[in-house]
Amino acid sequence: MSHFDPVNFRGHFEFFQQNPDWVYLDNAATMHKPTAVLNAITRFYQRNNSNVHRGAHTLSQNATRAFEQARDDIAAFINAKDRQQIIFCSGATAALNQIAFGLMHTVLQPGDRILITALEHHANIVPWQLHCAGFGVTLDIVPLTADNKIDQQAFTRLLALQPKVVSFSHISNVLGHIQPIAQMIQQAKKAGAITVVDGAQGIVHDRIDVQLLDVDFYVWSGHKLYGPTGIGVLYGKTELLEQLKPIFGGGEMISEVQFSHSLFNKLPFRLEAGTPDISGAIGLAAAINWLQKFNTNEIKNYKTMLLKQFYNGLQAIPGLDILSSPVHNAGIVALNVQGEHPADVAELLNQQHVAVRGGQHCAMPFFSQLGLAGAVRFSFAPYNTEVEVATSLQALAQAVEILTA
Amino acid sequence: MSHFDPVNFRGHFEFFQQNPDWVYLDNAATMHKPTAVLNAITRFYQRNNSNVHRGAHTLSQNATRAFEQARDDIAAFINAKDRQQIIFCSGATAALNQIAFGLMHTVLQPGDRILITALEHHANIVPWQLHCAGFGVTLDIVPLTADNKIDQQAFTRLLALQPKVVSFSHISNVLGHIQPIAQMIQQAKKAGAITVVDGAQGIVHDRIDVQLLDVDFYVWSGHKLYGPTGIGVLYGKTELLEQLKPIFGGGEMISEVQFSHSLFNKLPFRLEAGTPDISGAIGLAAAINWLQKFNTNEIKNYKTMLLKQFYNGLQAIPGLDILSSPVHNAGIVALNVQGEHPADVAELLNQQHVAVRGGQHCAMPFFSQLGLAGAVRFSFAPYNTEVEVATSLQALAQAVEILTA
Amino acid sequence: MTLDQLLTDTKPALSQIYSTDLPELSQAKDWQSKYRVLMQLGRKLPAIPEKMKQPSLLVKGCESRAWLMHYYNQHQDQHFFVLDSEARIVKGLMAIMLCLVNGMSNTDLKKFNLAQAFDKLNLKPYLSQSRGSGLNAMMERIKSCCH
Amino acid sequence: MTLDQLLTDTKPALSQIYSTDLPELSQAKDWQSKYRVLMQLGRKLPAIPEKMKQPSLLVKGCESRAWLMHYYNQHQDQHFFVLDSEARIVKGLMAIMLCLVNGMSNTDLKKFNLAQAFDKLNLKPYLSQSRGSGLNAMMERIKSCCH
Ligand SMILES: Cc1ncc(COP(=O)(O)O)c(C=O)c1O
Ligand SMILES: Cc1ncc(COP(=O)(O)O)c(C=O)c1O
Repeated sequence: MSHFDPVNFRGHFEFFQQNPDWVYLDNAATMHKPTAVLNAITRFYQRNNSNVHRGAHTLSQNATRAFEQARDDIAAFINAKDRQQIIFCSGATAALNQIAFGLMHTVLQPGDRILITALEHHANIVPWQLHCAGFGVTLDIVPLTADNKIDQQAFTRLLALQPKVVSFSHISNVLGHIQPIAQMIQQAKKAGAITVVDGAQGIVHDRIDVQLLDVDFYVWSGHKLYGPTGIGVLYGKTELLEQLKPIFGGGEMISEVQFSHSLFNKLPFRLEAGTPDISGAIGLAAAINWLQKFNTNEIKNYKTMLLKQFYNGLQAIPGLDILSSPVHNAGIVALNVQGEHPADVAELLNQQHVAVRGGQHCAMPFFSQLGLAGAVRFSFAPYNTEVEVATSLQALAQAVEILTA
Repeated sequence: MSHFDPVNFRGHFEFFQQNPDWVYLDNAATMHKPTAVLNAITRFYQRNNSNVHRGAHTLSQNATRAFEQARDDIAAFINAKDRQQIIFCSGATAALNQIAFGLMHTVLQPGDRILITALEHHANIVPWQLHCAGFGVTLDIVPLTADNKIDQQAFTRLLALQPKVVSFSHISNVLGHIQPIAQMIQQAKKAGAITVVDGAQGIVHDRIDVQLLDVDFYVWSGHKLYGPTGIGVLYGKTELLEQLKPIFGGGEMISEVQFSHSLFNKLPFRLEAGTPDISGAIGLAAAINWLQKFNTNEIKNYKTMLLKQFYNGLQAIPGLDILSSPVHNAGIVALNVQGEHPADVAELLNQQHVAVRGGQHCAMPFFSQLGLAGAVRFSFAPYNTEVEVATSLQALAQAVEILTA
Repeated sequence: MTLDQLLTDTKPALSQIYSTDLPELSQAKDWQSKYRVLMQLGRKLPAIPEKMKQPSLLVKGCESRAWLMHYYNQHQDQHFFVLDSEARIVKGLMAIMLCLVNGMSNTDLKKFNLAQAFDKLNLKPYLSQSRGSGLNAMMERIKSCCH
Repeated sequence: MTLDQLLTDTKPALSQIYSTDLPELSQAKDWQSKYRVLMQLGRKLPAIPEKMKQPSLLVKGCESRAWLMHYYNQHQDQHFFVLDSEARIVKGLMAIMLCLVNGMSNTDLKKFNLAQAFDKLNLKPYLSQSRGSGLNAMMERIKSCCH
């Protein structure tokens, strides 16, 4: 493993060569893909393309091997005990829906409670409403403290209501705050709850050890982790995966189909109906294998440095409301220009070719509580540079000037 | 549009250059991808990669434009009246599950009936069992005639039971038989049923005009139509799409999220929760745009010619049970060597580098009825050649010789 | 405040925008000046009072919230609109749009093509560059007022 | 027919396969001859009578159906198996597998590595080339008989 070299790292992304005049700080929405990923996808289609699992010929077996190798790689990446605990799905949203739907039909009963936090992405709110709330399950919400952290005292209090499921994000996609998930998982388990962690942002920031965390479910999307769109991972404890009612029925996920009834296949197949996104899984594994060539801590230190530079720069810009705390932050800064709509700020940055998002970032309930129209979100990745941070600060200063002129 | 030239057509597929000693006749499982598709995917990631819809910056708008252009291209391809009738999902299996789940929660009531046929793929059986049958909806099955065609008299008879939904495949993935869908749709509509067509094989064979067919839902998978894995299309009539309860909740599909409840967004977004498979949609549109450079009828004629050559060759091989009829056939031949297991036959073909499938092809109920362990399936595509047909016939003759020695 | 009053206040604002701001916009040299004009221009449109911003008036499809009110004068076959947006730049762009369609007959509004109109005025970049979706959503809503 | 009888019939078949067919297999020149040997070899294993093929004996994960019966001799710490498959080639491959593991002690069976064993006998191609999944499923099932 070589020393982390930001220039070398950035060189893996053709996107920046194609868009030299842009500063991309929308990494929490989706990340760019290194050449290794694009090559893996193309190579799969050119050499090994075939449908998987359904046996028969060597080409299909080669495709199956490549696909199942992707599962092994991902299992190793998060230290899953067993490869069958890695369920491929189309993304974090699909994974959370599978969990909500799957538990509702087996584990949850009308009258049960589910606990989430006030900082969740819609993907960790709406599935519970859609599949559970309508059937008599109550959704409790952990409120936030004044500095936009999850209120841990309230968390403890709400756990006393004995929720059957506790679901929260590892890292907030709005604020970048890293939640104390190890501790929260322990507490929730002690209260007897099934723990679900939305790792869409978390997996990008740090190495995850699902056995160490002892978490029941951990999910994420490939496209936010240098991988292709259309693929995601649902990790679960075997005994719980086996309790999920599949949300999709179809080929491969059943071992026997009769018109009167069908028998489900074993894991992981019972939760992977239909032809999976074979090239997506292979692309995601390629991303993970590529990423592991770099030292995680060095990457984190580099991102911390960029973040510090950005926060320092913000001090010099008047009239900002900064929502994100700089400590325990994974590299996301949400802010507002006082009295201005975030969409206007984002647009003025866009004019200067700084790509950020202004809005509610799929976290409407959070912003409703704060009474805010949203925020402008700067999200950093290890391929960003100090020069880009400086450019974005200048652009923000310019935007503020225009708005307040 | 140029005259269909098989050599030129095959030249678009790098796979064959990479695998010169293989004859790929497993096209009903998945198809190979022309260079145009692989280039479109790579180009998207290198130039336009960004998340879609969530507004903000120009890069995101470019990605959104490319993604929505894919929707337009697909709408035009099947002559959908309105672009919002094209819902992207992860494949035919996902689409059929969305329909079954979505109707069950709004249109279907316990006591209602659903009509499918005895020739369906598991993807058109299990979703109805999973989402409907358990809730008191009855699944009726149209039986087959002695020559493995859908029994149209029985169809008429079962329509008299007034099913709320009638769902059948356009083309059988086992036998290749083209169903008289225009007529079946008309009949089902007259009986007051919602019509669902599983077009996974149909869309590959012929141009579809959903308005002409007047079908309520038509679904397919991208990977069987020269496109990438992980993407599929759910076409529906607007008023029916609006009646589907979304199977996935999450970002973009809601217009307002509160902890107490959420409001769904309008079509197509309400049925597309989470980050869609952006590159998948773009890849599929590239496949369709590429395909339209060739004349559909010429392609069909060429495939018919290959099929005829194959059927003629089969005459010379002793001891075969041919399940597929050569008329109204889209280029799939299912057969057995008398007294032999299809897996053995497929394996001996595989030894000779002829890639076919032996088994039940996700149509267990069909084979149970016939009392067969399965069949060997040869499925042809326009990139196959006369030489390949000859090779596969020789290989089959050799397999028979070994088995019956 | 009533819809009537808002309509009355909007009219002169729109004609001023049309005669003064649009030319200024096309003469602006750098993007900074252009955006300053846009934002001023948004300010000229009277705001819809908070109390009148019924949920049903909300136009979906914009990252920022926007509202549209409509009045059709049957005798003279003319459509009139009042709109507002939380975001100043969006409101500026919507104001431009509004000065092109306000008072149109049903037939004209039906066949109005926003992209073409912006193109003619050399404003196309504003449409395609950004906020496309919000503006388009507003345009769709305006068109849905036709019969 | 009882399991006992089947076990009794299987034993000599397996030793014959081991001593006669395996060498023949490795000497076969072309794939045709190899597959002829494989299929013959499958025939040598006694079939499980239809009546005894309980659903619980079915091994999932093969395109063709296969069945496994198991007997553990506690006193001598030995695992014994009887198996059958609809497909002749698969049955042949499974017969080879069986002659390697039949009669193994619990400890030996636990640590048995099919891929390595096939590799030693120059049979690896049969494992990786084809039917991998079916064979592996059978091996998994066999291993699950360990305690
Ligand atoms: C007729 C038919 N329906 C449905 C499917 C399921 O398609 P997918 O596995 O891509 O979801 C297939 C393909 O296997 C098919 O042939
Ligand atoms: C914290 C969090 N959860 C869930 C999601 C949903 O991911 P996807 O849209 O890829 O399904 C996102 C991304 O938008 C996210 O940031």
